[in-house]
Amino acid sequence: TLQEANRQILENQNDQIYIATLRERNRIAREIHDNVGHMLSRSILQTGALLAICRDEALTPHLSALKDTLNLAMDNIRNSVHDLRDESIDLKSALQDITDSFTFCPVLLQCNISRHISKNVKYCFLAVTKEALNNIMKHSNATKVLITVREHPAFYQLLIEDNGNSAKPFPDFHGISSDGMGIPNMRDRVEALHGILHISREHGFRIFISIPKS
Amino acid sequence: TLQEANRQILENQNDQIYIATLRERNRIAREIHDNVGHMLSRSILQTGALLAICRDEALTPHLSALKDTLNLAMDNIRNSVHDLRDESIDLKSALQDITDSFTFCPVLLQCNISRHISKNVKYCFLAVTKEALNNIMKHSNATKVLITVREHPAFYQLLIEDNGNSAKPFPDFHGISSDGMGIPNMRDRVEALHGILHISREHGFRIFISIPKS
Amino acid sequence: MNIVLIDDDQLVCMSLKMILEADDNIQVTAIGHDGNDALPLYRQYRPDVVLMDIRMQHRSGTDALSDILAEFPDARVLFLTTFVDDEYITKALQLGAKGYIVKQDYETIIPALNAVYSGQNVYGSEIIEKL
Ligand SMILES: Nc1ncnc2c1ncn2[C@@H]1O[C@H](COP(=O)(O)OP(=O)(O)OP(=O)(O)O)[C@@H](O)[C@H]1O
Ligand SMILES: Nc1ncnc2c1ncn2[C@@H]1O[C@H](COP(=O)(O)OP(=O)(O)OP(=O)(O)O)[C@@H](O)[C@H]1O
Ligand SMILES: [K+]
Ligand SMILES: [Mg+2]
Ligand SMILES: [Mg+2]
Ligand SMILES: [Mg+2]
Repeated sequence: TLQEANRQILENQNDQIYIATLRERNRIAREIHDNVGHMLSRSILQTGALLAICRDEALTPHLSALKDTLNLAMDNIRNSVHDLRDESIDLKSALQDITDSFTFCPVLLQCNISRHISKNVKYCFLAVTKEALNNIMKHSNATKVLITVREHPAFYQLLIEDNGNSAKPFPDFHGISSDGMGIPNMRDRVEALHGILHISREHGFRIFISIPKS
Repeated sequence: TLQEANRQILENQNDQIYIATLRERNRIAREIHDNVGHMLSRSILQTGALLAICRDEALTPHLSALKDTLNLAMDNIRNSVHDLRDESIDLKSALQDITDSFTFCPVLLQCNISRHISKNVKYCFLAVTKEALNNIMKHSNATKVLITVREHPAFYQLLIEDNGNSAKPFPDFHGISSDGMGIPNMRDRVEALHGILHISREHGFRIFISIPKS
Repeated sequence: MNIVLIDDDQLVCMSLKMILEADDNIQVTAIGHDGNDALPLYRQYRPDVVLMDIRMQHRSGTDALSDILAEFPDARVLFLTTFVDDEYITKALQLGAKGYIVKQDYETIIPALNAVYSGQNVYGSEIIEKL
Protein backbone atom coordinates (compact mmCIF):
# COMPACT_ATOMS: atom_id res chain seq x y z
CA THR A 1 0.00 0.00 0.00
CA LEU A 2 0.98 3.62 -0.34
CA GLN A 3 0.99 4.13 3.42
CA GLU A 4 3.40 1.24 3.68
CA ALA A 5 5.64 2.61 0.96
CA ASN A 6 5.60 5.93 2.70
CA ARG A 7 6.73 4.47 5.99
CA GLN A 8 9.44 2.47 4.26
CA ILE A 9 10.73 5.56 2.56
CA LEU A 10 10.96 7.38 5.87
CA GLU A 11 12.91 4.51 7.39
CA ASN A 12 15.28 4.32 4.44
CA GLN A 13 15.79 8.03 4.72
CA ASN A 14 17.53 7.68 8.06
CA ASP A 15 19.75 4.95 6.70
CA GLN A 16 20.65 7.02 3.70
CA ILE A 17 21.50 10.06 5.76
CA TYR A 18 23.66 7.86 7.92
CA ILE A 19 25.39 6.39 4.89
CA ALA A 20 25.99 9.79 3.34
CA THR A 21 27.49 11.03 6.58
CA LEU A 22 29.82 8.09 6.84
CA ARG A 23 30.90 8.37 3.24
CA GLU A 24 31.80 12.02 3.69
CA ARG A 25 33.65 11.25 6.89
CA ASN A 26 35.74 8.64 5.15
CA ARG A 27 36.55 10.91 2.26
CA ILE A 28 37.88 13.58 4.57
CA ALA A 29 39.69 11.10 6.77
CA ARG A 30 41.59 9.84 3.76
CA GLU A 31 42.37 13.33 2.60
CA ILE A 32 43.85 14.41 5.91
CA HIS A 33 45.74 11.22 6.30
CA ASP A 34 47.31 11.39 2.89
CA ASN A 35 48.19 15.06 2.70
CA VAL A 36 48.89 16.54 6.08
CA GLY A 37 50.04 13.23 7.54
CA HIS A 38 52.67 12.95 4.85
CA MET A 39 53.96 16.47 5.50
CA LEU A 40 54.08 15.88 9.22
CA SER A 41 56.04 12.69 9.01
CA ARG A 42 58.51 14.41 6.76
CA SER A 43 58.94 17.25 9.25
CA ILE A 44 59.46 14.77 12.09
CA LEU A 45 62.30 13.23 10.09
CA GLN A 46 63.77 16.65 9.40
CA THR A 47 63.75 17.48 13.09
CA GLY A 48 65.40 14.16 13.88
CA ALA A 49 68.17 15.01 11.42
CA LEU A 50 68.63 18.43 13.03
CA LEU A 51 68.94 16.85 16.48
CA ALA A 52 71.54 14.48 15.10
CA ILE A 53 73.79 17.19 13.64
CA CYS A 54 73.21 19.96 16.18
CA ARG A 55 76.38 20.91 18.14
CA ASP A 56 74.79 23.88 19.93
CA GLU A 57 73.69 22.77 23.39
CA ALA A 58 71.35 25.77 23.72
CA LEU A 59 69.31 24.56 20.76
CA THR A 60 68.85 20.95 21.75
CA PRO A 61 65.98 21.37 24.25
CA HIS A 62 64.09 23.54 21.78
CA LEU A 63 64.55 21.00 19.03
CA SER A 64 63.24 18.28 21.35
CA ALA A 65 60.24 20.39 22.24
CA LEU A 66 59.56 20.91 18.53
CA LYS A 67 59.82 17.19 17.93
CA ASP A 68 57.30 16.59 20.71
CA THR A 69 54.84 19.04 19.15
CA LEU A 70 55.15 17.35 15.79
CA ASN A 71 54.64 13.92 17.29
CA LEU A 72 51.60 15.22 19.09
CA ALA A 73 50.18 16.58 15.85
CA MET A 74 50.85 13.27 14.17
CA ASP A 75 49.13 11.31 16.96
CA ASN A 76 46.31 13.74 16.70
CA ILE A 77 45.84 13.11 13.01
CA ARG A 78 46.27 9.41 13.41
CA ASN A 79 43.69 9.34 16.17
CA SER A 80 41.17 11.45 14.40
CA VAL A 81 41.53 9.46 11.21
CA HIS A 82 41.28 6.33 13.28
CA ASP A 83 38.23 7.62 15.14
CA LEU A 84 36.63 8.54 11.87
CA ARG A 85 37.28 5.13 10.40
CA ASP A 86 36.15 3.41 13.55
CA GLU A 87 32.94 5.32 13.70
CA SER A 88 32.28 4.52 10.11
CA ILE A 89 32.64 0.81 10.45
CA ASP A 90 31.65 0.17 14.01
CA LEU A 91 28.66 -2.09 13.68
CA LYS A 92 28.67 -2.80 17.37
CA SER A 93 28.15 0.75 18.51
CA ALA A 94 25.58 1.35 15.78
CA LEU A 95 23.66 -1.67 17.10
CA GLN A 96 24.16 -0.40 20.63
CA ASP A 97 22.62 2.93 19.62
CA ILE A 98 19.60 1.13 18.25
CA THR A 99 19.13 -1.08 21.28
CA ASP A 100 19.74 1.78 23.70
CA SER A 101 16.83 3.66 22.27
CA PHE A 102 14.58 0.60 22.48
CA THR A 103 12.56 1.00 25.66
CA PHE A 104 9.90 -1.66 25.20
CA CYS A 105 11.91 -4.32 27.08
CA PRO A 106 15.55 -5.07 27.95
CA VAL A 107 17.84 -6.12 25.10
CA LEU A 108 21.05 -8.06 25.52
CA LEU A 109 23.49 -7.43 22.71
CA GLN A 110 26.42 -9.73 21.97
CA CYS A 111 28.56 -8.67 19.08
CA ASN A 112 31.84 -10.34 18.27
CA ILE A 113 33.16 -9.36 14.90
CA SER A 114 36.34 -8.01 13.38
CA ARG A 115 36.52 -4.52 11.95
CA HIS A 116 36.59 -5.80 8.42
CA ILE A 117 32.91 -6.46 7.99
CA SER A 118 31.70 -5.06 4.70
CA LYS A 119 29.45 -2.03 4.54
CA ASN A 120 26.69 -3.99 2.88
CA VAL A 121 26.53 -6.66 5.54
CA LYS A 122 26.63 -3.98 8.18
CA TYR A 123 23.71 -2.01 6.73
CA CYS A 124 21.78 -5.22 6.25
CA PHE A 125 22.24 -6.20 9.91
CA LEU A 126 21.29 -2.72 11.07
CA ALA A 127 18.15 -2.61 8.97
CA VAL A 128 17.07 -6.11 10.01
CA THR A 129 17.65 -5.34 13.68
CA LYS A 130 15.59 -2.17 13.48
CA GLU A 131 12.66 -3.93 11.88
CA ALA A 132 12.91 -6.90 14.23
CA LEU A 133 12.74 -4.58 17.25
CA ASN A 134 9.81 -2.73 15.68
CA ASN A 135 8.04 -6.04 15.27
CA ILE A 136 8.73 -7.09 18.85
CA MET A 137 7.20 -3.85 20.02
CA LYS A 138 4.19 -4.21 17.71
CA HIS A 139 3.50 -7.91 17.78
CA SER A 140 4.95 -9.49 20.90
CA ASN A 141 4.59 -9.49 24.64
CA ALA A 142 8.30 -10.22 25.05
CA THR A 143 10.09 -9.19 28.27
CA LYS A 144 13.55 -9.71 26.89
CA VAL A 145 15.43 -9.81 23.61
CA LEU A 146 18.76 -11.35 22.78
CA ILE A 147 20.71 -10.12 19.77
CA THR A 148 23.82 -12.02 18.77
CA VAL A 149 26.25 -11.17 15.99
CA ARG A 150 28.94 -13.72 15.29
CA GLU A 151 31.77 -14.01 12.81
CA HIS A 152 32.80 -17.37 11.43
CA PRO A 153 35.64 -18.02 9.02
CA ALA A 154 33.33 -18.02 6.03
CA PHE A 155 30.21 -16.08 7.12
CA TYR A 156 28.51 -13.65 9.47
CA GLN A 157 25.51 -14.55 11.60
CA LEU A 158 22.81 -12.44 13.15
CA LEU A 159 20.35 -13.95 15.59
CA ILE A 160 17.47 -12.03 17.13
CA GLU A 161 15.29 -13.89 19.63
CA ASP A 162 12.61 -12.73 21.99
CA ASN A 163 10.72 -14.59 24.72
CA GLY A 164 7.30 -13.43 23.58
CA ASN A 165 4.33 -15.71 23.38
CA SER A 166 2.15 -13.93 20.89
CA ALA A 167 -1.16 -15.67 20.22
CA LYS A 168 -1.47 -14.25 16.70
CA PRO A 169 -1.58 -16.74 13.85
CA PHE A 170 1.78 -17.60 12.43
CA PRO A 171 2.05 -16.07 8.98
CA ASP A 172 3.69 -17.77 6.09
CA PHE A 173 7.05 -16.10 5.98
CA HIS A 174 7.69 -17.21 2.50
CA GLY A 175 5.62 -14.33 1.37
CA ILE A 176 2.16 -15.69 0.85
CA SER A 177 -0.12 -14.90 3.74
CA SER A 178 1.28 -11.89 5.62
CA ASP A 179 0.72 -8.51 4.07
CA GLY A 180 3.47 -6.92 6.21
CA MET A 181 6.49 -5.50 4.42
CA GLY A 182 8.98 -5.88 7.29
CA ILE A 183 9.96 -9.50 6.94
CA PRO A 184 9.84 -9.64 3.12
CA ASN A 185 12.19 -6.64 3.16
CA MET A 186 14.57 -8.41 5.51
CA ARG A 187 14.53 -11.41 3.22
CA ASP A 188 15.26 -9.25 0.16
CA ARG A 189 18.21 -7.60 1.84
CA VAL A 190 19.66 -10.89 2.98
CA GLU A 191 19.18 -12.58 -0.37
CA ALA A 192 20.80 -9.66 -2.16
CA LEU A 193 23.93 -10.61 -0.20
CA HIS A 194 23.48 -14.31 -1.04
CA GLY A 195 22.58 -15.04 2.55
CA ILE A 196 19.80 -17.04 4.15
CA LEU A 197 17.09 -16.04 6.60
CA HIS A 198 15.23 -18.47 8.85
CA ILE A 199 12.35 -17.64 11.11
CA SER A 200 11.09 -19.92 13.82
CA ARG A 201 8.78 -19.59 16.77
CA GLU A 202 9.22 -22.06 19.54
CA HIS A 203 9.63 -20.25 22.85
CA GLY A 204 9.38 -16.88 21.17
CA PHE A 205 10.06 -15.25 17.84
CA ARG A 206 13.46 -16.03 16.41
CA ILE A 207 15.16 -14.60 13.32
CA PHE A 208 18.34 -16.23 12.12
CA ILE A 209 20.47 -14.79 9.34
CA SER A 210 23.67 -16.05 7.82
CA ILE A 211 25.60 -14.16 5.15
CA PRO A 212 28.67 -15.55 3.40
CA LYS A 213 31.81 -13.43 3.50
CA SER A 214 31.39 -12.78 -0.26
CA THR B 1 -2.93 13.01 -0.98
CA LEU B 2 -0.69 10.10 0.00
CA GLN B 3 0.97 10.05 -3.41
CA GLU B 4 1.75 13.73 -2.93
CA ALA B 5 3.14 13.17 0.53
CA ASN B 6 5.23 10.35 -0.80
CA ARG B 7 6.78 12.48 -3.50
CA GLN B 8 7.46 15.28 -1.04
CA ILE B 9 9.22 12.89 1.29
CA LEU B 10 11.44 11.66 -1.52
CA GLU B 11 12.37 15.20 -2.43
CA ASN B 12 13.11 16.16 1.15
CA GLN B 13 15.24 13.07 1.45
CA ASN B 14 17.78 14.45 -1.00
CA ASP B 15 17.88 17.74 0.87
CA GLN B 16 18.38 15.99 4.13
CA ILE B 17 21.18 13.81 2.86
CA TYR B 18 22.83 16.91 1.50
CA ILE B 19 22.42 18.74 4.78
CA ALA B 20 23.74 15.80 6.79
CA THR B 21 26.78 15.60 4.55
CA LEU B 22 27.48 19.27 4.96
CA ARG B 23 27.04 19.12 8.70
CA GLU B 24 29.49 16.27 9.00
CA ARG B 25 31.95 18.05 6.77
CA ASN B 26 31.76 21.13 8.93
CA ARG B 27 32.20 19.17 12.11
CA ILE B 28 35.37 17.57 10.80
CA ALA B 29 36.64 20.81 9.35
CA ARG B 30 36.33 22.38 12.77
CA GLU B 31 38.04 19.45 14.41
CA ILE B 32 41.04 19.58 12.07
CA HIS B 33 41.14 23.32 12.37
CA ASP B 34 41.21 23.27 16.13
CA ASN B 35 43.56 20.41 16.81
CA VAL B 36 46.06 19.82 14.08
CA GLY B 37 46.06 23.45 12.98
CA HIS B 38 46.97 24.53 16.46
CA MET B 39 49.86 22.07 16.75
CA LEU B 40 51.17 23.03 13.35
CA SER B 41 51.14 26.74 14.06
CA ARG B 42 52.91 26.09 17.33
CA SER B 43 55.59 24.08 15.57
CA ILE B 44 56.06 26.84 13.01
CA LEU B 45 56.66 29.30 15.82
CA GLN B 46 59.05 26.89 17.52
CA THR B 47 61.01 26.64 14.29
CA GLY B 48 60.98 30.42 13.99
CA ALA B 49 62.38 30.67 17.51
CA LEU B 50 65.13 28.22 16.67
CA LEU B 51 66.02 30.24 13.58
CA ALA B 52 66.08 33.39 15.71
CA ILE B 53 68.59 32.04 18.22
CA CYS B 54 70.60 29.69 16.04
CA ARG B 55 74.29 30.64 15.74
CA ASP B 56 75.29 27.50 13.84
CA GLU B 57 75.39 28.31 10.13
CA ALA B 58 75.26 24.63 9.19
CA LEU B 59 71.83 24.27 10.79
CA THR B 60 70.12 27.26 9.25
CA PRO B 61 69.30 25.76 5.85
CA HIS B 62 67.85 22.66 7.53
CA LEU B 63 65.72 24.78 9.81
CA SER B 64 64.46 26.73 6.81
CA ALA B 65 63.63 23.52 4.99
CA LEU B 66 61.72 22.31 8.03
CA LYS B 67 59.86 25.61 8.19
CA ASP B 68 58.88 25.22 4.53
CA THR B 69 57.51 21.75 5.15
CA LEU B 70 55.46 22.96 8.08
CA ASN B 71 54.14 25.93 6.16
CA LEU B 72 53.13 23.60 3.37
CA ALA B 73 51.25 21.38 5.80
CA MET B 74 49.57 24.41 7.29
CA ASP B 75 48.54 25.75 3.87
CA ASN B 76 47.25 22.32 3.11
CA ILE B 77 45.04 22.27 6.16
CA ARG B 78 44.01 25.85 5.60
CA ASN B 79 42.98 25.05 2.06
CA SER B 80 41.10 21.93 2.93
CA VAL B 81 39.29 23.67 5.76
CA HIS B 82 38.59 26.52 3.41
CA ASP B 83 37.41 24.18 0.65
CA LEU B 84 35.17 22.42 3.10
CA ARG B 85 33.66 25.69 4.22
CA ASP B 86 33.29 26.86 0.66
CA GLU B 87 31.61 23.72 -0.46
CA SER B 88 29.26 23.91 2.43
CA ILE B 89 28.16 27.40 1.70
CA ASP B 90 28.44 27.59 -2.02
CA LEU B 91 24.91 28.31 -3.11
CA LYS B 92 25.99 29.01 -6.64
CA SER B 93 27.45 25.60 -7.35
CA ALA B 94 24.55 23.89 -5.59
CA LEU B 95 22.20 25.79 -7.91
CA GLN B 96 24.40 24.91 -10.84
CA ASP B 97 24.12 21.22 -9.93
CA ILE B 98 20.36 21.50 -9.94
CA THR B 99 20.14 23.33 -13.23
CA ASP B 100 22.73 21.03 -14.86
CA SER B 101 20.53 18.04 -14.22
CA PHE B 102 17.46 19.81 -15.63
CA THR B 103 17.08 18.60 -19.19
CA PHE B 104 13.61 19.85 -20.05
CA CYS B 105 14.86 23.13 -21.50
CA PRO B 106 17.92 25.42 -21.22
CA VAL B 107 18.35 27.34 -17.97
CA LEU B 108 20.39 30.48 -17.59
CA LEU B 109 21.68 30.94 -14.05
CA GLN B 110 22.92 34.28 -12.76
CA CYS B 111 24.09 34.23 -9.19
CA ASN B 112 25.86 37.17 -7.59
CA ILE B 113 26.16 36.81 -3.88
CA SER B 114 28.84 36.98 -1.20
CA ARG B 115 29.86 33.93 0.76
CA HIS B 116 28.10 35.12 3.87
CA ILE B 117 24.60 34.05 2.93
CA SER B 118 23.00 32.17 5.81
CA LYS B 119 22.30 28.46 5.65
CA ASN B 120 18.57 29.02 6.00
CA VAL B 121 18.32 31.37 3.07
CA LYS B 122 20.47 29.03 1.07
CA TYR B 123 18.31 25.97 1.71
CA CYS B 124 15.20 28.00 1.04
CA PHE B 125 16.52 29.14 -2.36
CA LEU B 126 17.59 25.61 -3.26
CA ALA B 127 14.23 24.11 -2.34
CA VAL B 128 12.28 26.79 -4.18
CA THR B 129 14.42 26.40 -7.28
CA LYS B 130 13.92 22.64 -7.34
CA GLU B 131 10.17 22.92 -7.07
CA ALA B 132 10.01 25.73 -9.61
CA LEU B 133 11.90 23.60 -12.12
CA ASN B 134 9.62 20.64 -11.38
CA ASN B 135 6.66 22.85 -12.07
CA ILE B 136 8.11 24.13 -15.31
CA MET B 137 8.55 20.56 -16.43
CA LYS B 138 5.06 19.54 -15.35
CA HIS B 139 2.97 22.57 -16.20
CA SER B 140 4.68 24.68 -18.83
CA ASN B 141 5.73 24.56 -22.44
CA ALA B 142 8.68 26.83 -21.71
CA THR B 143 11.74 26.75 -23.96
CA LYS B 144 13.95 28.70 -21.59
CA VAL B 145 14.29 29.59 -17.94
CA LEU B 146 16.16 32.41 -16.29
CA ILE B 147 17.20 32.11 -12.65
CA THR B 148 18.66 35.17 -10.97
CA VAL B 149 20.02 35.44 -7.45
CA ARG B 150 20.97 38.89 -6.28
CA GLU B 151 22.32 40.37 -3.10
CA HIS B 152 21.29 43.83 -1.96
CA PRO B 153 22.56 45.60 1.14
CA ALA B 154 19.53 44.56 3.16
CA PHE B 155 18.10 41.49 1.38
CA TYR B 156 18.53 38.58 -1.00
CA GLN B 157 16.42 38.12 -4.11
CA LEU B 158 15.60 35.05 -6.13
CA LEU B 159 13.82 35.35 -9.45
CA ILE B 160 12.76 32.39 -11.55
CA GLU B 161 11.08 33.13 -14.88
CA ASP B 162 10.17 30.95 -17.81
CA ASN B 163 8.81 31.82 -21.25
CA GLY B 164 6.00 29.27 -21.13
CA ASN B 165 2.49 30.02 -22.24
CA SER B 166 0.51 27.44 -20.39
CA ALA B 167 -3.18 27.53 -21.10
CA LYS B 168 -4.16 26.07 -17.74
CA PRO B 169 -6.30 28.24 -15.48
CA PHE B 170 -4.35 30.44 -13.15
CA PRO B 171 -4.77 29.15 -9.62
CA ASP B 172 -5.14 31.39 -6.62
CA PHE B 173 -1.68 31.35 -5.17
CA HIS B 174 -2.86 32.56 -1.84
CA GLY B 175 -3.80 29.03 -1.07
CA ILE B 176 -7.48 28.79 -1.91
CA SER B 177 -8.02 27.16 -5.25
CA SER B 178 -4.91 25.11 -6.15
CA ASP B 179 -4.53 21.78 -4.42
CA GLY B 180 -0.81 21.58 -5.27
CA MET B 181 1.66 21.55 -2.43
CA GLY B 182 4.63 23.01 -4.29
CA ILE B 183 3.83 26.69 -4.18
CA PRO B 184 2.29 26.71 -0.69
CA ASN B 185 5.50 25.03 0.49
CA MET B 186 7.60 27.71 -1.16
CA ARG B 187 5.52 30.36 0.52
CA ASP B 188 5.90 28.71 3.93
CA ARG B 189 9.65 28.54 3.60
CA VAL B 190 9.92 32.14 2.52
CA GLU B 191 7.62 33.42 5.23
CA ALA B 192 9.52 31.49 7.87
CA LEU B 193 12.44 33.74 6.95
CA HIS B 194 10.25 36.86 7.01
CA GLY B 195 10.52 37.16 3.28
CA ILE B 196 7.94 37.76 0.58
CA LEU B 197 6.97 35.70 -2.45
CA HIS B 198 5.22 37.11 -5.53
CA ILE B 199 3.97 35.13 -8.46
CA SER B 200 2.96 36.68 -11.75
CA ARG B 201 2.22 35.38 -15.20
CA GLU B 202 2.58 37.82 -18.00
CA HIS B 203 4.86 36.44 -20.67
CA GLY B 204 5.47 33.28 -18.70
CA PHE B 205 5.51 32.06 -15.14
CA ARG B 206 7.51 34.25 -12.82
CA ILE B 207 8.38 33.66 -9.16
CA PHE B 208 9.94 36.51 -7.23
CA ILE B 209 11.29 36.10 -3.69
CA SER B 210 12.91 38.62 -1.41
CA ILE B 211 14.32 37.72 2.00
CA PRO B 212 15.68 40.30 4.43
CA LYS B 213 19.23 39.76 5.69
CA SER B 214 17.79 38.97 9.16
CA MET C 1 58.68 48.76 22.50
CA ASN C 2 57.14 46.93 25.44
CA ILE C 3 54.94 43.98 24.67
CA VAL C 4 52.55 42.00 26.84
CA LEU C 5 52.00 38.58 25.32
CA ILE C 6 48.94 36.48 26.08
CA ASP C 7 48.41 33.00 24.68
CA ASP C 8 47.16 29.86 26.37
CA ASP C 9 49.88 27.78 24.75
CA GLN C 10 53.09 28.07 26.79
CA LEU C 11 55.26 26.84 23.94
CA VAL C 12 53.76 29.42 21.63
CA CYS C 13 54.55 32.13 24.18
CA MET C 14 58.09 30.94 24.67
CA SER C 15 58.72 30.77 20.93
CA LEU C 16 57.19 34.18 20.28
CA LYS C 17 59.26 35.70 23.05
CA MET C 18 62.43 34.28 21.48
CA ILE C 19 61.44 35.57 18.05
CA LEU C 20 60.46 39.03 19.28
CA GLU C 21 63.41 39.58 21.57
CA ALA C 22 65.85 38.85 18.80
CA ASP C 23 64.87 42.39 17.77
CA ASP C 24 66.80 44.99 19.74
CA ASN C 25 63.85 47.34 20.08
CA ILE C 26 61.41 44.85 21.57
CA GLN C 27 60.99 43.54 25.09
CA VAL C 28 58.34 41.09 26.17
CA THR C 29 57.67 42.47 29.62
CA ALA C 30 55.02 40.01 30.71
CA ILE C 31 53.35 36.82 29.56
CA GLY C 32 49.83 35.69 30.39
CA HIS C 33 48.08 32.44 29.56
CA ASP C 34 44.40 33.37 29.68
CA GLY C 35 42.07 36.23 28.85
CA ASN C 36 41.63 36.81 32.57
CA ASP C 37 45.31 37.78 32.80
CA ALA C 38 44.94 40.57 30.25
CA LEU C 39 43.57 43.51 32.25
CA PRO C 40 45.74 42.99 35.39
CA LEU C 41 48.87 42.69 33.23
CA TYR C 42 47.86 45.78 31.25
CA ARG C 43 47.35 47.78 34.44
CA GLN C 44 50.69 46.67 35.83
CA TYR C 45 52.90 47.04 32.73
CA ARG C 46 51.09 49.57 30.49
CA PRO C 47 52.58 47.92 27.37
CA ASP C 48 52.92 49.70 24.05
CA VAL C 49 51.15 46.82 22.37
CA VAL C 50 49.31 43.74 23.63
CA LEU C 51 49.81 40.69 21.46
CA MET C 52 46.97 38.29 22.28
CA ASP C 53 45.57 34.96 21.18
CA ILE C 54 41.87 34.95 20.31
CA ARG C 55 40.88 31.50 21.45
CA MET C 56 41.66 30.82 25.09
CA GLN C 57 40.17 28.51 27.68
CA HIS C 58 38.51 30.62 30.34
CA ARG C 59 38.20 34.06 28.86
CA SER C 60 38.49 34.64 25.13
CA GLY C 61 40.76 37.23 23.56
CA THR C 62 37.77 39.25 22.37
CA ASP C 63 36.30 39.45 25.88
CA ALA C 64 39.72 40.36 27.25
CA LEU C 65 39.94 43.12 24.64
CA SER C 66 36.69 44.61 25.92
CA ASP C 67 38.03 44.46 29.47
CA ILE C 68 41.12 46.41 28.48
CA LEU C 69 39.38 48.98 26.26
CA ALA C 70 36.78 49.73 28.94
CA GLU C 71 39.53 51.01 31.19
CA PHE C 72 42.16 52.01 28.61
CA PRO C 73 40.36 53.19 25.46
CA ASP C 74 43.66 53.93 23.68
CA ALA C 75 45.13 50.49 24.24
CA ARG C 76 46.68 48.87 21.18
CA VAL C 77 45.78 45.22 20.93
CA LEU C 78 46.95 43.02 18.07
CA PHE C 79 45.45 39.55 17.80
CA LEU C 80 47.11 36.27 16.97
CA THR C 81 45.10 33.67 15.11
CA THR C 82 45.68 30.20 13.76
CA PHE C 83 43.66 30.68 10.59
CA VAL C 84 42.60 33.77 8.71
CA ASP C 85 38.98 32.76 8.49
CA ASP C 86 38.67 32.58 12.23
CA GLU C 87 35.12 33.62 12.92
CA TYR C 88 36.22 35.69 15.89
CA ILE C 89 38.32 38.04 13.79
CA THR C 90 35.43 40.15 12.61
CA LYS C 91 34.18 40.53 16.14
CA ALA C 92 37.65 41.47 17.39
CA LEU C 93 37.98 44.20 14.78
CA GLN C 94 34.50 45.55 15.49
CA LEU C 95 35.38 45.76 19.16
CA GLY C 96 38.42 47.92 18.43
CA ALA C 97 41.41 45.64 17.92
CA LYS C 98 44.21 47.15 15.84
CA GLY C 99 44.27 44.08 13.66
CA TYR C 100 45.38 40.49 13.55
CA ILE C 101 48.33 38.38 12.56
CA VAL C 102 48.28 34.74 11.51
CA LYS C 103 50.71 32.80 13.72
CA GLN C 104 52.09 30.98 10.70
CA ASP C 105 53.30 34.32 9.29
CA TYR C 106 55.42 35.11 12.34
CA GLU C 107 57.97 36.99 10.18
CA THR C 108 55.39 39.74 9.76
CA ILE C 109 54.81 40.14 13.49
CA ILE C 110 57.60 42.63 14.08
CA PRO C 111 56.65 44.91 11.16
CA ALA C 112 53.04 44.59 12.31
CA LEU C 113 53.92 45.62 15.86
CA ASN C 114 55.80 48.64 14.51
CA ALA C 115 52.84 49.58 12.34
CA VAL C 116 50.39 49.29 15.19
CA TYR C 117 52.71 51.25 17.45
CA SER C 118 52.70 54.08 14.92
CA GLY C 119 48.91 54.13 14.72
CA GLN C 120 48.20 51.89 11.74
CA ASN C 121 46.01 48.83 11.46
CA VAL C 122 47.09 45.37 10.37
CA TYR C 123 44.94 42.77 8.63
CA GLY C 124 46.77 39.52 8.16
CA SER C 125 49.98 40.54 6.48
CA GLU C 126 48.54 43.80 5.15
CA ILE C 127 49.28 47.01 6.95
CA ILE C 128 46.58 49.60 6.52
CA GLU C 129 46.78 53.33 7.18
CA LYS C 130 44.24 54.32 9.76
CA LEU C 131 41.47 56.33 8.11
N1 LIG D 1 8.65 -10.56 17.40
C1 LIG D 1 7.47 -11.02 16.93
N2 LIG D 1 6.61 -11.65 17.75
C2 LIG D 1 5.42 -12.14 17.28
N3 LIG D 1 5.02 -12.00 16.02
C3 LIG D 1 5.84 -11.37 15.15
C4 LIG D 1 7.08 -10.86 15.55
N4 LIG D 1 7.67 -10.32 14.47
C5 LIG D 1 6.80 -10.48 13.44
N5 LIG D 1 5.71 -11.11 13.84
C6 LIG D 1 4.57 -11.52 13.00
O1 LIG D 1 5.00 -11.55 11.67
C7 LIG D 1 4.18 -10.74 10.86
C8 LIG D 1 4.93 -10.14 9.71
O2 LIG D 1 5.85 -9.17 10.15
P1 LIG D 1 6.24 -7.98 9.19
O3 LIG D 1 7.28 -7.15 9.84
O4 LIG D 1 6.55 -8.57 7.87
O5 LIG D 1 4.88 -7.19 9.02
P2 LIG D 1 4.18 -6.18 10.03
O6 LIG D 1 5.09 -5.82 11.16
O7 LIG D 1 2.85 -6.71 10.35
O8 LIG D 1 3.97 -4.90 9.11
P3 LIG D 1 5.10 -3.86 8.65
O9 LIG D 1 6.43 -4.38 9.11
O10 LIG D 1 5.00 -3.83 7.17
O11 LIG D 1 4.72 -2.61 9.34
C9 LIG D 1 3.60 -9.72 11.83
O12 LIG D 1 2.39 -9.23 11.38
C10 LIG D 1 3.43 -10.56 13.08
O13 LIG D 1 2.24 -11.31 13.04
N1 LIG E 1 6.07 27.24 -14.52
C1 LIG E 1 4.72 27.14 -14.54
N2 LIG E 1 4.06 27.35 -15.67
C2 LIG E 1 2.71 27.26 -15.71
N3 LIG E 1 1.94 26.96 -14.64
C3 LIG E 1 2.56 26.74 -13.47
C4 LIG E 1 3.98 26.80 -13.35
N4 LIG E 1 4.29 26.56 -12.07
C5 LIG E 1 3.15 26.32 -11.43
N5 LIG E 1 2.10 26.44 -12.25
C6 LIG E 1 0.66 26.31 -11.89
O1 LIG E 1 0.54 26.48 -10.50
C7 LIG E 1 -0.11 25.39 -9.91
C8 LIG E 1 0.35 25.20 -8.50
O2 LIG E 1 1.70 24.72 -8.45
P1 LIG E 1 2.13 23.81 -7.25
O3 LIG E 1 3.59 23.51 -7.39
O4 LIG E 1 1.69 24.46 -6.00
O5 LIG E 1 1.26 22.51 -7.43
P2 LIG E 1 1.45 21.30 -8.47
O6 LIG E 1 2.77 21.39 -9.14
O7 LIG E 1 0.22 21.24 -9.32
O8 LIG E 1 1.46 20.07 -7.48
P3 LIG E 1 2.67 19.61 -6.56
O9 LIG E 1 3.74 20.65 -6.60
O10 LIG E 1 2.09 19.48 -5.20
O11 LIG E 1 3.11 18.35 -7.15
C9 LIG E 1 0.17 24.24 -10.86
O12 LIG E 1 -0.78 23.24 -10.76
C10 LIG E 1 0.14 24.93 -12.22
O13 LIG E 1 -1.19 25.10 -12.67
K1 LIG F 1 65.32 42.41 22.63
MG1 LIG G 1 6.97 -5.20 10.80
MG1 LIG H 1 4.52 21.60 -8.12
MG1 LIG I 1 44.76 29.44 21.95
